[in-house]
Amino acid sequence: MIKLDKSLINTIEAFLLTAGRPLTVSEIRDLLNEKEESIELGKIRQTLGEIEERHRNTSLCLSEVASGFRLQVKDELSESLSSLWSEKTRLSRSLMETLAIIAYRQPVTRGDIEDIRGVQVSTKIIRNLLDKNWIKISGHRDTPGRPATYVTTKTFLDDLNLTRISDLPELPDIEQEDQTIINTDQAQTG
Amino acid sequence: MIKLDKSLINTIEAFLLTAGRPLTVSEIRDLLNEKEESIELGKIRQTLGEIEERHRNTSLCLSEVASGFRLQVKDELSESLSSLWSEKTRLSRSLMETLAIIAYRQPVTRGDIEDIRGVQVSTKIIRNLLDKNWIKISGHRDTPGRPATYVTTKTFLDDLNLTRISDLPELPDIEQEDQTIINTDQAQTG
Amino acid sequence: MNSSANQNLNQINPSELPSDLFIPPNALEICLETFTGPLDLLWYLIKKQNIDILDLEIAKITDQYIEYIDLMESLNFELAAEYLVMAATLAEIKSKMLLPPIENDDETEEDPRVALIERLKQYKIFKEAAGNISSMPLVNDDFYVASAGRPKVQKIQKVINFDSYKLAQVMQEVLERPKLKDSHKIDFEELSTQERIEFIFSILSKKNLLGFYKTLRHSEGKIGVVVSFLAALELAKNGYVDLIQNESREIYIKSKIIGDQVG
Repeated sequence: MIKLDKSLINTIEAFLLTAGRPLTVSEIRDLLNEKEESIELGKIRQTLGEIEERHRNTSLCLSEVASGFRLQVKDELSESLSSLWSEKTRLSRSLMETLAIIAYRQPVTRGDIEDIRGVQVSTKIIRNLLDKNWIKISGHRDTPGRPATYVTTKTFLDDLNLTRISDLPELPDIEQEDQTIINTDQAQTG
Repeated sequence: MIKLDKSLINTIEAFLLTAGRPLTVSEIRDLLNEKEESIELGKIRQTLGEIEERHRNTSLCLSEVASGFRLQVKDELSESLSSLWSEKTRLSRSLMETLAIIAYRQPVTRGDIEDIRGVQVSTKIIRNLLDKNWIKISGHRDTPGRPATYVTTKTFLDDLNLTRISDLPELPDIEQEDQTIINTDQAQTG
Repeated sequence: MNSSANQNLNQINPSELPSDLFIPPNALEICLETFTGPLDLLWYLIKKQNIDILDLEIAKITDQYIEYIDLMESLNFELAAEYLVMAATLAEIKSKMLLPPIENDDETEEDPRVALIERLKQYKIFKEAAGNISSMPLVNDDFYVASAGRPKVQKIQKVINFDSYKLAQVMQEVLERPKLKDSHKIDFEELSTQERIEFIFSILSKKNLLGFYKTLRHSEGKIGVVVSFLAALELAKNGYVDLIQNESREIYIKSKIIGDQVG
């Protein structure tokens, strides 16, 4: 086992606290290697472990999200911090429905979303989601009008403290509940 | 002396690490008092001392600035972090051409550059090169309008790792070739 | 406003709400803003009735739905067109349900509710999923990311995407480019667009991408630029190449045919 010098731990800790975004292990390596000779990814992972250990008793914890590692305030302190952030994010149900459809059915066009929601998707909602950097345009579908297709971003996962899209709760399976009724009612599905 | 409980240290530490700005002692008191019974300013100061102590070996230090206290990365780590704050300069083709002409033909006026490039040189490009401190005005040419003449700077040489301007790679003698072509082609210029 | 809505409007006095409307009158405004669309409203009415969607009592739901949107219209709410479309759909299903089933030898006739029920089920899945996502921890509401100040002394590192050799290369290319301002006495006939097309092709057979300025010869001056440009346009028109101009303003000629063959 390689001995970890404290300066490496401190440098990586400082990267995490000043980057303003999560950092992946290879990003950390690249940042370090601009200065010094090559450092292996394994050593960086090991150092991240040391950082986690070091903060066992402080207010911080190391967290891995979609775009990499970051230092967060421990969950048990969230309550005390709410006075600093009195304004809670208010997200309309229309926005959340739109977001949910994009998250679970990506890539989707505005038309796809409208088909499910049964109502026009306002430009304001799409703009709002793009502004939050929760969704992005992934391309255009090869249908008349070449509509834009939307997907969710890593920032969306970061902001929900998730690592990958499959970390989202499973889609509710309402078929299951209804199955019995469908069978008795009529054996056919539209 | 009042015994400081760890949760108070952690709460104040978390305030400092999430506020995104320095916090004064009385701000910290107000934030705490939204949740609990009154805490004295003295106790908060004492806790700040504990926080300072706690970070003796980490990447952070407590710093008091005009608008209050904040946790910041220790100065000694500045050098290691510079890669995080690097200015990535990507030069456009037109900027690079303008810089090359100034470097190889200095001192030159804007008119000279335009003659060689065959297109107008925008003020933005000249401003950009001046901002980067790669070129400077060396004087004015004694022609109508007294146009400014530009030369490259010491910073330009430093950034390109050159000692003197003659360290620039030599150009193949195309001027010479051109001359012959023009001479055989037609004996006239402009 | 359509005529049936007007008709119903006459029967309902907004101040005297029908007794079987499930929404408390004072909550109407709030409720309206709460519904995300006609499916959401429909779902609300179904849930209030505490019935399974598959037992959808279409007549009852239709009446309530229409009463509800009539009421909203009478209160001058701006109703999305989709609410009215849904009303029409419901009315259509209702009338179909009233007709005696047509004898059909091939197969039993489809329940007119099926398509609507499918839409409702689909909507319900995402309505619930949206609720699930809403209840997840959200940054700056339920958890917080730590960040520290930068040190007082900050060494900004410069990263430059060129070196002196690149600079020399650029200088050379500038000098090799024809002087657009110079006037060379070159007859137009001497430069054939066809020849230039062949010249461009010959380069593109070796490399996929070609800077426009590389097609120019110094001695040809302005006319050479025109001929090269015409050749490039001709090639693009016939679908042999793409012309690309990026932020650097340099035009690139990209082969479409060669690339396909190679790739």
